[in-house]
Amino acid sequence: MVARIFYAFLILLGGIAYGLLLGGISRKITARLQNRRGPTIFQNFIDVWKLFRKKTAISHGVMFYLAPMFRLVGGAGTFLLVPIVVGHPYLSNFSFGGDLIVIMYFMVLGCLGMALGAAESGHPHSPIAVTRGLSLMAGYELPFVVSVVVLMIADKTTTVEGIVRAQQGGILHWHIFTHPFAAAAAFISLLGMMMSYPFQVVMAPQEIPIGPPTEYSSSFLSYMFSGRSVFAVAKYVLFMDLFLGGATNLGWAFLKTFLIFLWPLFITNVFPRFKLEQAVSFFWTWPTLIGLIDLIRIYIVR
Amino acid sequence: MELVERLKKKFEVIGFKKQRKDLFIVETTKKDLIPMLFYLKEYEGFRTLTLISYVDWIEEGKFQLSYILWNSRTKDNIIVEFRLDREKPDFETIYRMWPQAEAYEREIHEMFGVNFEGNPTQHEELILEDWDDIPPMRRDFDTLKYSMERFGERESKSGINIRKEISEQYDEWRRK
Amino acid sequence: MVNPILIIAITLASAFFIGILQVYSKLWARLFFFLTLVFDFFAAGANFYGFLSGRITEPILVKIGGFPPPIGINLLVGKPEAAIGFLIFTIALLGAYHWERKGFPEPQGKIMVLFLLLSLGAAGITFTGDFFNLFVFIEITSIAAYGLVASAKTEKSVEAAFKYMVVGSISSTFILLSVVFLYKATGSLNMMDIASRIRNISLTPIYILILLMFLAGLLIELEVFPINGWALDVYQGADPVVVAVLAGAVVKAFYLVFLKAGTYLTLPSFFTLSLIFGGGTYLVSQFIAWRQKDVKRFLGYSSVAQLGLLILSAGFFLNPTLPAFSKHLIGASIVLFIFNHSFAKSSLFLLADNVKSSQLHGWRGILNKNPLFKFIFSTSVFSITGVPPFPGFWAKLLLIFAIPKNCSWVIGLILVGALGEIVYYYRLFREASEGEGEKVGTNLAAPLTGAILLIGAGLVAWKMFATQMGIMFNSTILLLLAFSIAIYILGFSRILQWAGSLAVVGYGIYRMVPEMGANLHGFFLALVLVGSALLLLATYPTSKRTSWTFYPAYLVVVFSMAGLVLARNWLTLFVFWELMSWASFVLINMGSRAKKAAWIYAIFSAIGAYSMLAGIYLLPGLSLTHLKVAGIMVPLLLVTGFLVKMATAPLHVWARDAYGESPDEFTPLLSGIISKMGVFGSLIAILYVIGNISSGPSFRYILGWLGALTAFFMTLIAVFQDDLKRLLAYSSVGQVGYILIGLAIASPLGWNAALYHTVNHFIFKGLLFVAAAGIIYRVGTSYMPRMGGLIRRMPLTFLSTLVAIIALAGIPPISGFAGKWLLYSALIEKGWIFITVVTFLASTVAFLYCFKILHSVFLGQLQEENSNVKEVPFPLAIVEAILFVSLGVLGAFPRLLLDPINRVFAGIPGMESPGFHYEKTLGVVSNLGHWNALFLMVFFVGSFLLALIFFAITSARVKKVGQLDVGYSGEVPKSPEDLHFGYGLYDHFRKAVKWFIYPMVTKIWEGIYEWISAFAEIVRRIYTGNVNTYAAYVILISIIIFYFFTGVK
Amino acid sequence: MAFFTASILLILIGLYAVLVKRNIMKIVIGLSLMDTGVNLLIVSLGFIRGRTAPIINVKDLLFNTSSKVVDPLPQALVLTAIVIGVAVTAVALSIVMLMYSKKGTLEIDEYKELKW
Amino acid sequence: MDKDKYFLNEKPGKLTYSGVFKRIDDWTRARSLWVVAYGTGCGAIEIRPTFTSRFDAERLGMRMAGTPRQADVIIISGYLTVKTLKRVIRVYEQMQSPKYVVALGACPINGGMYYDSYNAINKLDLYLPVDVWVTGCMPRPEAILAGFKRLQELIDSGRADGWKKYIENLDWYRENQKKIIKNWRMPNYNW
Repeated sequence: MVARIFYAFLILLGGIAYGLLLGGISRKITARLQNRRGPTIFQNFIDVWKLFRKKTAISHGVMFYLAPMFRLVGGAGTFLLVPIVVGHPYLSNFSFGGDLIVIMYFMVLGCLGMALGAAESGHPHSPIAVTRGLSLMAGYELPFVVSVVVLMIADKTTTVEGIVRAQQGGILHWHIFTHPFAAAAAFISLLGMMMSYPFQVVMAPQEIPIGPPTEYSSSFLSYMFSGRSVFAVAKYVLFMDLFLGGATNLGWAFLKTFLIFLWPLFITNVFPRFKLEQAVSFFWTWPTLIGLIDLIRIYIVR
Repeated sequence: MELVERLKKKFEVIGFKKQRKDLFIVETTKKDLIPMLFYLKEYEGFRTLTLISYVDWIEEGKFQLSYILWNSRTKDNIIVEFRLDREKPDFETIYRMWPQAEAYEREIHEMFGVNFEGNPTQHEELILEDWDDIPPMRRDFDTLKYSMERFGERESKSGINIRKEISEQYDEWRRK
Repeated sequence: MVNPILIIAITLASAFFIGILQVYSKLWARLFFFLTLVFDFFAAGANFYGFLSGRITEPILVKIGGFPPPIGINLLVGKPEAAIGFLIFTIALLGAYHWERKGFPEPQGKIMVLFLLLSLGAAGITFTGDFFNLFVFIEITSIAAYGLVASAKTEKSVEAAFKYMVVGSISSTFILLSVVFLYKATGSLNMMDIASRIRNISLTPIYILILLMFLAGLLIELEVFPINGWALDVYQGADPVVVAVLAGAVVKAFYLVFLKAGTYLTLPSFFTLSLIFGGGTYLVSQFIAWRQKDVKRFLGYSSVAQLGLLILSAGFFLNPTLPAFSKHLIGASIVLFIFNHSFAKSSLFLLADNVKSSQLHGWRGILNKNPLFKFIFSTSVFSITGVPPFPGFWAKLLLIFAIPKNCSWVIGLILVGALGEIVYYYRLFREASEGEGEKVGTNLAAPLTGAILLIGAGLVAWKMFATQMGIMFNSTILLLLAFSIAIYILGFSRILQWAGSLAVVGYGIYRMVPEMGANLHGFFLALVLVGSALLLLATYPTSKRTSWTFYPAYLVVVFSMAGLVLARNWLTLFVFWELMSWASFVLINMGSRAKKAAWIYAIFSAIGAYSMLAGIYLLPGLSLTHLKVAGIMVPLLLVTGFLVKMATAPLHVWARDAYGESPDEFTPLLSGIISKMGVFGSLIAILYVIGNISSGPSFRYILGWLGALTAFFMTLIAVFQDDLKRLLAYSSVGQVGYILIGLAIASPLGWNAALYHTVNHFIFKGLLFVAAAGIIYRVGTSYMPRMGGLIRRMPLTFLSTLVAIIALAGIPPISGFAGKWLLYSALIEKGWIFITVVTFLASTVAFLYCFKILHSVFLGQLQEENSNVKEVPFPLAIVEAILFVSLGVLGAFPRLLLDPINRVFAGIPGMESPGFHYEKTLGVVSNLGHWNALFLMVFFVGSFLLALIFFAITSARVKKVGQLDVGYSGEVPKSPEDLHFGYGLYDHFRKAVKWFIYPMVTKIWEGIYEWISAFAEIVRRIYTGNVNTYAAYVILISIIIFYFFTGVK
Repeated sequence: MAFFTASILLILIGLYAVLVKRNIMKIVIGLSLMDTGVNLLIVSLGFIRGRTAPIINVKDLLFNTSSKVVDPLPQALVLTAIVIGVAVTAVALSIVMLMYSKKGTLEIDEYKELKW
Repeated sequence: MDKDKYFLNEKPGKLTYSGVFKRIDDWTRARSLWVVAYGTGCGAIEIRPTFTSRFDAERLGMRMAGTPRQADVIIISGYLTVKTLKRVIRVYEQMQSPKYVVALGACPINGGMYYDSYNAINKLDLYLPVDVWVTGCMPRPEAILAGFKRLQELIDSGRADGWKKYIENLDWYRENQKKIIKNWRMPNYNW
């Protein structure tokens, strides 16, 4: 057990590092797309270190103080509940802790904690952004749930391991090919989850400059940064497990998550922004309808 | 020409000038100004107050207030102006006639010190915060002197290390 | 035994004597008047007591002039006659006493004479055994009544008297004609004689016409629709005392004649006639009263309706095909109805006499200023509308269960009518308890007597009939209920009442421990008692605003719930259900702005209760076992009843205001436990009834959809509430939707989920409402945008609310997730995938309002006005602490609750295996997935602490800054209001979902209400007030009767 | 039969007045007429052609008088009924007086304060 | 309004600047400059091209921060009136240390073309500790970038210590500030 915890800790550090690196890569790619040089791909490490080592910080209260921890633990917990390599003694992480339902609810914990901390700061932008974020979540959750239910029903299991096992035996067994519509719905909702650009209403730089963490500074912010990075990685890994057949070793895992990471990145750089109500309406119509195709198919075939 | 005739019939018109085809300047007295504005608004169709402008005739000891009106139908402008005693610049507000006048009057009050009787907000700060001198746009206000006294002056000696200078000042202040 | 002729003779003589005496001394005349009435009262009472005690066994036969019955006039007094006679003189005495207190109307002497004549006439009508004599007494009564009605000498009373006279004359003409023709046909006037002769006569149409004429005359006097315009005018126009005697006593005498006519004159169409006219009158009158603005006329409508019901029961009572037991029940029901209506209605009319204005708005708020008035009024209204344990309830119950199954549509009619009654009576209740009224007169002795008699009669009826109906009461529960009422005595000190209530509940728990076993009943009993004890602790009376009756009513609710879950019999369940509903109505009505809410609650409670009653009536047996029923009707009716309490869409309309406006101390119970009674009911309905019908699975699927839609829409609407309690109300309704889904799945996993969520929902929603009560008490408002930043003042409340919210949202380490996990597992296992999607979405939307509660109340800027609030009162804080600790413990160790639930279901066939098992590493393992609660808790807490410690050690100096030290574009904020974002939190989201939150269901219900009242308004216009019209109706209806029922075609 | 028809006719006339007439006095008269008609009907019911009035001396009791007189009971009844009718009419008239003193009119349409 | 109730009324303590990670800290601070977006004068328009594709300040690791709490650098972009100065002081004090001030143009140095204006200040360093001056009227983005490069050098070598000076000499700065801001109407120190 101790070894397992130790490895989990290492994997978590790796996940954070990978998340920060991906953030740097995305900044670099964005810069190149905009015909700039952009920062180095390690820029996020520099930022996190700088923030972490700032000399002063301010706090607005207990919840404000604890929120970054919530954020980090929420992200890390989600990351550790999703198996990276199914069946591997360490790389399957703590996936015995719960199935997909657990993961889906655990994902909210970090957001909720951060929302509370941000709200306690008393800055009006924070609750505006949080309410937007929660509304957006209500939006993208519908297509995601539709596709997840499709997988659960199709594979007759609610565990991530079970879903990964059901996809073994060749690339055409991946759910992205067996249930293309559900996968499409899920990948569109991934755009909302990653807050990539058409759905970037939370940190909308034009109105509420950086959204919820308006009052956060210094080391608090570095915690949040790390939490957000690992949370993003957790989502990529989850999508890999659900739709791309999981991974048999770390190499595949890096490759597949990197591919998934590219999808919202390319969307985000070429789109303008929806208003919130447009975003929610969009999620509740098009991707949901696409996902429903597979849902109805499952319902009939079953 | 008809307009000025009509005005002359009703009010005291000191001076009249047709600046452009569509721009008239009428000078009147303090007493007749508001009735004239009212008349222009209600009967001549100058329904829009474009601006309230201001000139400081320090030599004459007078302020001049100009009300610029616009007739949206005929596209005519009219400037109604009058002179005010510089020593006792008290006048009345017209914001009940044109609500937008409130802000103009507030600015004139701040910059020139004219007191518009009845304007509810003229004592609130518009641009200047905590101004304690005579109103800065009056011509007898010496802005350079004020700036020197207040903000100091940096001797432009090229090659001087500014940082050093500042630290010298720290020391000087500490010694005090 | 007192000779009945003495009553009549002495009254008559005294009437003459008073006529002379009053010329000389009013005082003596009055004394004499009362002496006579008291004598009559005791004489009639002695007879009645004789019959009751069995000392008199045979009917008393009085031969007048010594002639034997067929030849001479005789009086025949049996048990019913004695009862009605006693009733008449009781009411008369009460009325006269009321007059005496209030000041006798002028001219005193004449009115006394008329009053004596009226009562003696009514007694004569009751006692006589001779048809012509009957006619004479009717005329005496009528003439006295005309005079008395006119005696108020107002324009209205005179007008009413005239109308009464014209119609009354037509009626007596009918009666006289038919009596004479009857004599012509049979050669006798004696009732018994005619009854025996009539059997030998062939029923020719002419003969039937004669009988019908008699019946028509009686029906006019019995005020059936639509020939009752005169009666309503009299009720509205005359002196209330006269009206009380007319409605309470005289009409009952006529009703007795009606019964006799049905018995003696063998009329083939009697049943049909009484059904049509009784039922029609009942139904129509209950609805046309809806928009009546004049209280006295409104009471008149109610009287007419009650008479209609009596006529209807008479039809069944005299139906020879009825089994003996049913006949017995109907007889009892008629007695109870008569008693109930006489006293309740007389009380109400006499109460109305104390109020200056007879208009509805004149009654506004008078209950709040006059406690005794309120007591009498509520008792009477409860009794008339059939609230247990008052006689009206038992009467209705007996009647319904006596009606044979082939006439079940009559049940529908009765229940629909009763619903209409609820609507307008509680509208009066609402009007009378809203706002601050004025003081009313204090002549309340007579109505008070009536009210006390009603309560007594109710208890007697309970004792007499409950066991006959198969209703079984747990004696402990009865004892506890008695204690609950007794708590009222401690009302001089609220704290004492609170402590006493706690003691009573504690005693209840102590006594009930053996019942709390591992079965369904025991499980819910434990939930009810322990939960109520906790919530009761939180009702700690912090101020005087708690009403004197709060604790008695609270305890009645608690113990009726205990009785409900212990019931092994549908009818017992129903009785306690009603008790619970109406006691909670009383509690809701205590909220200062809850009057409308209470009204709507009453209506919906009635809808639920009546539909449940109809369902129980249609069940083949009453015991709580598997029952075979055919068709969908029974389960539908039963489940509707339970769904109302669960506030499932589309029956949720009452919930928002009832939860939002009821007293803050009561709302936790309403949401936490009372709504769970609906869960209990639905569970047993699904278990015992729906499981056995052929369309059960599809029925359950529909229930599942109902639950899912409720969860989704209520959650969505909750997001946009700005009132704390209303938000929690919608949330509560939505959460109960999840439970309904679990119940509907009816797999072991589903039911485990449902029961788990039931307990859990009690914990977190009880906690939230308790916290809300504390916050509202401290802050003084429930409007959330005016709060904010309270975390700085109420850390404990914040912490417990936070934990409760996490449980509500179902986020893992806290216990709320268990219910969610079980539910989704059950849904996916069952394959109800669309419901799964909707449910998932609903729970996601729930995050929105979860954040809203936390943010608007606790986070953000602390407002200037709230800067001095304190933590919630100590008892509330204790309750909060207990509840949130239990949430945390259950979060780590869900087996603490899952194991008992498994044992509950272990005894049910098909449910033995819970559908999941436990493993060491995987935790709870179902067929589909797994979830390790303890690991998640340890993992979360551990890593959280680790991160926190690391942060605290390494991070830079953290400065706790002031409230307004925020980056605000370089500005210095002027006040907290500038920065707090509390109003319109989700306006952007509202734009996205505006199609979903249109209050369609509310609009539909309102539309139904409006349409019915509008239609009733049109029907009401037939009472034009023109006496010609009234006479024409009489003639028309008579002709219709003659045409259709004589058999001539 | 003539009595019978006439009495029915009287009742119907009375009824007509009650149903149609707008004047209160006429309605009261109609009621009176109905009353009279009913009384007449009762008497006519007891009447048997060819018999005498049922006024019986003591000596008549010796003979079989019951076959010689008309049915006495309806006549007894009608006496009561007449008395009652008079009483009703008296009360009616006093009510009408009251009504007139209140509103000063006998038009029935004026007395529609109580309705609906 | 009750200031003590709503604002932290406390002077900041002195900050030491040492530790085992000092070298790494300076290195990262130099390469991760977040700029609070506060345009005070005509220079505000020069910031945009500096940060967008043409001149791309992001390659130096700089980016805009939406709130002073997260920013490292405040750019005084041009003339500063008394009224604006008040806000700038609050923004500066709300930034978390270490923090740097970059002044653009002639106006902050000696008033520039507004040398005789009745409300534009002449010497910014009396009121805020300026780390880097970029002269010109206005300096072009190239110049601004050069200024930032200079700032990076200063930070990297540990010489950009205006934030320490400010706290050490807070009383002196405050006196100067209060000399021209007649009615302070702010907390004693803006947290």
